[in-house]
Amino acid sequence: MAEPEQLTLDLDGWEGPLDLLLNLARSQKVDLRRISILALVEQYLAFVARAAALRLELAADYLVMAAWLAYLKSALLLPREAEPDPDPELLALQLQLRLERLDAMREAGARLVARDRLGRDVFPRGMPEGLRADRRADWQVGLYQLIAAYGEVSVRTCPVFHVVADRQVMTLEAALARVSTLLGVTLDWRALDQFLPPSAGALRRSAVASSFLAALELARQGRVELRQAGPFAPLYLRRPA
Amino acid sequence: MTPPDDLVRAVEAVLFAAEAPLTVDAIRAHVGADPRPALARLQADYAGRGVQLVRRGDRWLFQTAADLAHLLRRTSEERRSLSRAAVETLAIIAYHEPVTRAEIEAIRGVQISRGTLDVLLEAGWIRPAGRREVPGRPLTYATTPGFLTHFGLASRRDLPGIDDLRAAGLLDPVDLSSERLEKPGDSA
Amino acid sequence: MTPPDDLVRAVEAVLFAAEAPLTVDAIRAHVGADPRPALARLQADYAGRGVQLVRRGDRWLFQTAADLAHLLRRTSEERRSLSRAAVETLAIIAYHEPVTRAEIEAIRGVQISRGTLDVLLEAGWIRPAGRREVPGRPLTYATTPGFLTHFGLASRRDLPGIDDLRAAGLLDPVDLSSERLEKPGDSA
Repeated sequence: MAEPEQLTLDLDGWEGPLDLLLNLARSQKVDLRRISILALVEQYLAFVARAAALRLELAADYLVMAAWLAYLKSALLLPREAEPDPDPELLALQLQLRLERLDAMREAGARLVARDRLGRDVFPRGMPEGLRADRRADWQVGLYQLIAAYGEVSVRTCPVFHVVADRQVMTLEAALARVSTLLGVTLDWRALDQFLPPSAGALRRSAVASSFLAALELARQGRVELRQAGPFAPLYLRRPA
Repeated sequence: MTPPDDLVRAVEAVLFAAEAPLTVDAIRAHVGADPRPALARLQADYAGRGVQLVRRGDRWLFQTAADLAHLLRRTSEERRSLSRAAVETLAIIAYHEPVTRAEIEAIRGVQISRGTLDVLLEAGWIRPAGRREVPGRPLTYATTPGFLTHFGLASRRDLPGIDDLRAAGLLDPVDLSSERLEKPGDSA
Repeated sequence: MTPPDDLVRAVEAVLFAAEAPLTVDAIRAHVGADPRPALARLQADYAGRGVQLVRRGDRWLFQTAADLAHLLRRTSEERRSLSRAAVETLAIIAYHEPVTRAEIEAIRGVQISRGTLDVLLEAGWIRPAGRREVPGRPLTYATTPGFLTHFGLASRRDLPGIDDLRAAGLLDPVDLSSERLEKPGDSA
């Protein structure tokens, strides 16, 4: 098992199929612009076949690239169709351009990191005194803004009086007194509206609400019995027997 | 001035890059030769420049010329506008001083953040003005002479009163939301 | 060599004292005058010395001469060397900027692993440089002034071989559709 492991390590050395292709291309020892794409494809497919023979787990992208290269190889070898789509020569050229471009960046990176780098080859001053910039704020605010702000605060926070002008209401106390009194008059069931004072409009609405609350309160105290046939049906009141 | 030789250049670079003043021995360890002639040469080269080679005890260092120290520090003025919260807080302090933070918040109807008072303190417009003798002994704030100067006031009495503000239309709730339907006095 | 005038001394002192490279504007803020003639004079004064005045992008700094590196290299603080992926990614960003992550991946033919951009960002060599107005609005990356300073470049035009690469068409915008190369099903 030692040998396959060796090759696994080797596989891990490649950063993906393009990296592997570039290294194979470089092994042709010619200018990348003059490499033989066909030879390159052969090498790649042979590499993948060898890895497969050793039953190595190849990453999916290696296999996808292998499939694509096999397609490219057959397209390059077969007699030209009238209108090949896509043009295999163009595909080969694109692959070559990608390899050149990656190679150029690899080269550029190597030249970059080999430069005289600050902190490694050249050094800045070791103990700079340092520069200090004290920022002083020059606040842009004037007297008008100040007093206008105070005006706004005053307006916002001065107490607001809300006066209810002339609104007739029947208080709960009045309703309690009236309902209790009227309950004493008869033993029969009587509808709630018969307990209301003669009135109309806003006062009547208030009287209904207060008398209803009074009826509930008296029922709680056991001083009245309530009956209602169904929701929203008239409410009947009776003195307990 | 003749161009510096290799030893002078080496001593110059070593002292420039050093993170602490170096003894002659320490320099020699870097440059591999007696640095003393080079030190003398460098001291002469830098005489009268903005940077000097100086000796402190038995250690050598480059430092900026003492007469240029003032250049290394500068103050720059930045135009900045005060936040609305800060302007309101300043106004409340000016009208009600001495006033506690809780009182400012009660008047504004909004809490004030720590930074708001800091900005006003840093601007030099307000100052702590003693503690109020109530439970918790809260700090009170008041305005400073710098406040009067900045706003062109001879004294706090020059601040327009509430009636002046109303007369000037500054109490008209023009931009307030419709939730405030009535003003006291209007409906009565 | 004539003795330096006051402005030259001032610029010299400010740059010596600075903890980071300074722009012309930053120097002017300290010395109160256009420092450019003084910078030219200082560059000449220091030519051939152990310390040099250099321009990196639009910033200036003094640093030790490159040929003295062997005297100064600090073995104690061994810099963590960059991974091959990080070096290539940095080169791609420097030569193609602004460039998206997808474009970097298209050039390298592999996905960028998690830490690669982080390392470059942390080193202060690259920065996010806005979004590209294409579907997905991907973020682009570009190099920083710190990149120029660290790698000793006066400007991006000084990137090794950049003119030749451009002339060869190797820096043309990356056609992301060429990604399809690896997906035969798509192109068939």
